[in-house]
Amino acid sequence: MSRARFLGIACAVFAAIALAWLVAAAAGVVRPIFLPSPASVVAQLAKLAADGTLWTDMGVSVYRILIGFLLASAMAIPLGLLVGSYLTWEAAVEPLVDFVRYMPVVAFVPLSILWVGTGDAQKFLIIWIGTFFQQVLLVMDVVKRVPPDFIGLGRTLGLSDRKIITRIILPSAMPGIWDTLRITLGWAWTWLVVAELVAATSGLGYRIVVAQRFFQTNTIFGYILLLGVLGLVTDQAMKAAATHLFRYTTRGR
Amino acid sequence: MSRARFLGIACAVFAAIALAWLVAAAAGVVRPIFLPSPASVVAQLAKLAADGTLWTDMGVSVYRILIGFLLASAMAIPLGLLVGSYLTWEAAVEPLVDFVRYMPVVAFVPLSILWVGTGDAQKFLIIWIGTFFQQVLLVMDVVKRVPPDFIGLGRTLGLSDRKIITRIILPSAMPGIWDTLRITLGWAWTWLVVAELVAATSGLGYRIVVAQRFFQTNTIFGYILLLGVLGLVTDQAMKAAATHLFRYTTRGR
Amino acid sequence: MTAPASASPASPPKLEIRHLNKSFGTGAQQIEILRDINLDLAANEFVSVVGTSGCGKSTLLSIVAGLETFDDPSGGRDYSPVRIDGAPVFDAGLDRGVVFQSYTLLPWLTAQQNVEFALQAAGMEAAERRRVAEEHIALVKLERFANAYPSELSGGMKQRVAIARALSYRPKMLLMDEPFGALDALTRQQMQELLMQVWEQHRLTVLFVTHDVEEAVYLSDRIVVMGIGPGRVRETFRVDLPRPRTSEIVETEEFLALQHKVLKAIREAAQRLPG
Amino acid sequence: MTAPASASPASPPKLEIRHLNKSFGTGAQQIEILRDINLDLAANEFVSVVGTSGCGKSTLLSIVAGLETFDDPSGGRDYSPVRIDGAPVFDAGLDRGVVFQSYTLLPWLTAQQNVEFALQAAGMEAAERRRVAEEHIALVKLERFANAYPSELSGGMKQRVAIARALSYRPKMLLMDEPFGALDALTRQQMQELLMQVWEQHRLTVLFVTHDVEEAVYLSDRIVVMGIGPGRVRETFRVDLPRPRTSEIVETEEFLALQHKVLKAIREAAQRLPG
Amino acid sequence: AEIPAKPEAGTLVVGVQPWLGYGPLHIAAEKGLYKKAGLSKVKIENFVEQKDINAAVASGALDVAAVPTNAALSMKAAGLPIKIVALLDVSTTADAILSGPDITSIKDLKGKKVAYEQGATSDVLLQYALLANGLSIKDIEPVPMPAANAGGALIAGQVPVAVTYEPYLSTAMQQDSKLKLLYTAGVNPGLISDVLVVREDVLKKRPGQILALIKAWDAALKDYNADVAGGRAIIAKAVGASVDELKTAFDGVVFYSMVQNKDLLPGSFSGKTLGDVADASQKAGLLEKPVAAGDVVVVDFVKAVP
Ligand SMILES: Nc1ncnc2c1ncn2[C@@H]1O[C@H](COP(=O)(O)OP(=O)(O)OP(=O)(O)O)[C@@H](O)[C@H]1O
Ligand SMILES: Nc1ncnc2c1ncn2[C@@H]1O[C@H](COP(=O)(O)OP(=O)(O)OP(=O)(O)O)[C@@H](O)[C@H]1O
Ligand SMILES: [Mg+2]
Ligand SMILES: [Mg+2]
Repeated sequence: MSRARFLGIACAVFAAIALAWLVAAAAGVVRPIFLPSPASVVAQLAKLAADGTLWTDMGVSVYRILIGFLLASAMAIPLGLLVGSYLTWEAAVEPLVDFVRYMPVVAFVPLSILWVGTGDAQKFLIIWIGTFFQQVLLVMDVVKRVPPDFIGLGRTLGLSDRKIITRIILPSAMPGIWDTLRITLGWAWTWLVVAELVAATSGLGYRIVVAQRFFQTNTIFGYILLLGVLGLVTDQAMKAAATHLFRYTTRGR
Repeated sequence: MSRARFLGIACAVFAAIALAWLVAAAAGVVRPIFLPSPASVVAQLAKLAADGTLWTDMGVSVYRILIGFLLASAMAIPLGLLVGSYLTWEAAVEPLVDFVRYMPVVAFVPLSILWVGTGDAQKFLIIWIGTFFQQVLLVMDVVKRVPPDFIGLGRTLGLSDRKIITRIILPSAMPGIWDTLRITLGWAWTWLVVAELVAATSGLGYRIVVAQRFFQTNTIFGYILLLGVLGLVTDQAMKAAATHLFRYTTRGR
Repeated sequence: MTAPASASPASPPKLEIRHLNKSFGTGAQQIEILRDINLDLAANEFVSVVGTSGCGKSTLLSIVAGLETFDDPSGGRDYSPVRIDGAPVFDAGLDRGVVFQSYTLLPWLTAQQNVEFALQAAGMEAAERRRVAEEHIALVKLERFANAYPSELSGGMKQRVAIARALSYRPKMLLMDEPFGALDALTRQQMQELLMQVWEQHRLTVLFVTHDVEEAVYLSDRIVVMGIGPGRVRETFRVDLPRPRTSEIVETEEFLALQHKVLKAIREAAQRLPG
Repeated sequence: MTAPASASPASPPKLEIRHLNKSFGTGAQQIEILRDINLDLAANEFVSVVGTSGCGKSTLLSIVAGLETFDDPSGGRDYSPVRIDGAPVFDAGLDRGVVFQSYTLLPWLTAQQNVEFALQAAGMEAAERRRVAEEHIALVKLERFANAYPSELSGGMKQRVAIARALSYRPKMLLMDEPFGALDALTRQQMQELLMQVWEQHRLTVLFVTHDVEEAVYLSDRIVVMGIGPGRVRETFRVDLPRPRTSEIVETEEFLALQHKVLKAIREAAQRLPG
Repeated sequence: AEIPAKPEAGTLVVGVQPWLGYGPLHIAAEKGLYKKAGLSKVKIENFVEQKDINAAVASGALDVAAVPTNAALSMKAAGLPIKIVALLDVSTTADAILSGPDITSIKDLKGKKVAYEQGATSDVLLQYALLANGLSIKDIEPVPMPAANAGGALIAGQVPVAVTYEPYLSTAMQQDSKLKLLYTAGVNPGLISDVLVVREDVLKKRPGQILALIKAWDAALKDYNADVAGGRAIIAKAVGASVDELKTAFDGVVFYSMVQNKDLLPGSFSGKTLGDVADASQKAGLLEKPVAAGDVVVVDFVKAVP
């Protein structure tokens, strides 16, 4: 299928949904407080964009996500590599990670305030808690799928364990790790909203929560859609990067 | 590494953490309201178990998770198979799923009430929203990793597209799908807590939220640990099931 | 010095390949792999393709199998350079059994189940399936490993399971890509005999890729020598040795002469300048 | 009728295998694969292992390579049935170059980079690495494909890259599992010559698994025939043909006689009852 | 219209948050007072967040909800079809600004971090207190967070001031004896109060049920006054705490009987309190336009209680 056809289908689906929304709102089947009209949502977004709120919110949230997510990834990838490569590490870390990752992130909110206060560090922490443990497991699973033959090759070349990890396991697992990052980045956005429930005065999540309190349904919808679009863009960008970075996999028969 | 050694290391790690907790609590470095002593947590759990609260909460929560998660999985696996197998399906579904999965689950809570009321259905829905979209993507990624040679084999045997999906792609992707289920089950528990914020009168998440309100830190800790243990047990059970179900993969060299 | 590639046999061809071209990649990165391949196989003919490594034998076989696309300069929707019984080929199908160079066994099925899988696809009933699968597993001498998973088999054993599978459902046409590559001399000879036997009994048409010229001469009615840069049919040899052939034939004057001729042709085809 | 498997050569053995046993699985599912293998290789000796498919050749090679475990009834921690230069072997290492039956190329590196990868592991400098890699890529006739990824290479080409890699860093010992299995006759002959040349120049010790008896006779100082059920050394043949050997030798009386003897031994070893 | 004395058949669904002031609703359930009032089935649904109650009322999942007065006004302003039918309770010291020893007056808040829940009663109280002292929200550094977390942030020393309500006030003060109430809702009784809101269509179709509900409230209040200890135990259990934890909290809340309602609801509540709340809410940005008392208060029901 050509790139154009793919895009065409995707756009058609989005257009159909937008149309359904337009019709539903116009027909008044749902109260505007729950389903505002597209026009009012767009108007509200335009207003927030004009007075700068939108950009501040977006800037702040992107910053928080970025730091929290990068911290989590920077720790999860090496740990996942170790846990996936050595049984000793797996025994020490994997059950613990399993144990922690089932604990509800929401329950950590009060604790996070206690540990790191109410500043941005607390937001990083919540995003970190929400993604790090899942990432470790996902990276571990990817690493375990590295063909044993590749590792055998490294061993016959007398590579040290460290080199086997950095020069064979890591590159071999890289496409899978990239997928993991792409997928967990999506959740980071959800945790952002949880994090911004506390002690935030700006940010996309904060604005949504406040708008919910104040019945500003058009703001809620506008921001939720904005999040969707941001996500879609990052996702497609990461996918495009993957086909570029991991060219060698796609050329295969 | 032997099974016994693995277990030994894992247990040692848990024991070390428990010990650190014991010492920290005894030394009084942290206020008990933020870090209750192990004894008080155990006592509180015992109390809640004795008066039946614990069992009701657990029963209710497990029921909600089970239904919500099974619904999500039952829908995500077939859809993920289609999306991973056909480019047309991918074009129609994948960008939409990407779009939706970035939307914060927390923001859907009021909408979920509007759509399905305040009963258990609403809890199922929140859990569903939190897991379904992620599952579709994960299953899709797994399906795309099915070796093209296997599909080629199916084609040379003149299998219909449907049969190729059910008889070749599905079994080949099954170990990966099983991993996906195991990993997403972990998140379902987090969404449970979010879901039980609304109109619940029992459930582990509900109890944690109520306990937070009254700084009953020992209940919070007890329940969080309980969630961790429940998660650990399901995880290890699913792993054991996998080594049994997918024997053929482990026998390889 | 070259016999026409599409030496038309008496009966109408089972397989026709006409002006087949194939390249990989696009734009500046495009590499031409096959150029203007023309080849006919009569029904029940056994044709081997030989040629230096990388000349496009596997690619050719994949295209005939319907697993790989071909270049389509005409752009017509129902044009295919490959025809079977006169009908253009666009996709793979049960009419052509395939043994790949890299033996593709489904790892979640045992050896026996891998064969049964194909039989089921061919619409055979459960009891019958079992019987036929057992029979073919026995033909490739793997009775003791019927219930082993592919990961528990050696390279040669996997290849034999793939052979058993391809033979079991009796496709009218067999496409084999170095099927005996991983077999020791003894097993290879047994498998060759098995193939001959099935081929004669069931009047199969076989397109056979091999790098073993002795094997090619021993088995074939015709041998196609491919050259490189891009892959082209360079020469075709008719093998007029009497059938049934026994292992003694290998040492006859005639056999050795032909073998040398083919070898020489391969060498020459490989040494031509690309382009 | 059997020459002692561990015919002790004059010089102290480079490789010693003593009472090697190997089984897969545990408990009731346990299958014995290798039983009491004893084998010595002198320095610069070229020994081929032949035997019917599934007799345990690849397993034996993997154990010598240090990639597969062995059964250890003594339970001693520093006991190993395999010794190199007198030192027990527990793990793989740069001293043994390996070419696997299934050519293991790293898919994210080009052909050239795959060779350079090994050279880097051997501690060679960047510029030198590049030169040596290019040289070896040329030796296996893949100059034009130096920058192609494995997924863009044919089966035989991948195998040649693996050969180039194993030769490039001059391990003292080469372990090769059907390295020429996917090559056409011409390329195979070129590769054999290349191997001979490197072997003679660098005084390598080679343990070579093949299913081609002609190849075994042509290349080896000694041929070990393995039998099945479980895998055992059944017979050993010393190849006393003069060196350097040229392709004409293949047709000499002596050569053919030995080839027949080995083939017969394989056949007999394969037909013995299991156990 | 005539309000039937006998309630209509069917379940009445009441939404509440875990607030002490709604205690009598729980007592009525525990003691079977709804049955006595003729209501065959009353279902009390617990919510944690006001926004979820809004959604539930709008979607019809709730018939009735007990909510803070400011929330009732916001609901109305947002277009939810609801009416206030009774005044349930007033918070005196149960909503307060809590601080450490170094802050002695509201004026000291200037430039300080203040933790409070935006859009909730705490917001109203804070705005009111700041305005009354010549300050505005711009003079402080807001640290918005759910009321449940605000006390914790204060104890942990992350903020010097927190605005919150019971039971968080009591729990926080139990944990840290240096904390004190800087400013309480008692300065303007009614500012922080709770009302019973009913969906308009329920008012039309099932007025009898609403009447019975407030009768049951009255009966529960009598029961509470007769046995305060027993009543508090029921309430404590309903909000998920122990009586000990709530001891001081109960002292900060005043429950209103229907007799008091007959006087207050048409009188000072409609006349003054509602206006004050609307004012403070509007200043806090919780309310975009004022709501006229006549539009939202319905006094017929409290009047119909014998
Ligand atoms: N992981 C495993 N589990 C169980 N059995 C195994 C496993 N790996 C190999 N085997 C068995 O070990 C035996 C020897 O295998 P091996 O690959 O060494 O044979 P081989 O001599 O190299 O055969 P070939 O010439 O076909 O490559 C076979 O019978 C095979 O079934
Ligand atoms: N996906 C691909 N992208 C680019 N080039 C490819 C790709 N697949 C194959 N080629 C090239 O096509 C040519 C023919 O490959 P093919 O596998 O058909 O050769 P072959 O004749 O089967 O060789 P062998 O005997 O070694 O198996 C090779 O030069 C190879 O490099
Ligand atoms: Mg090929
Ligand atoms: Mg082998």
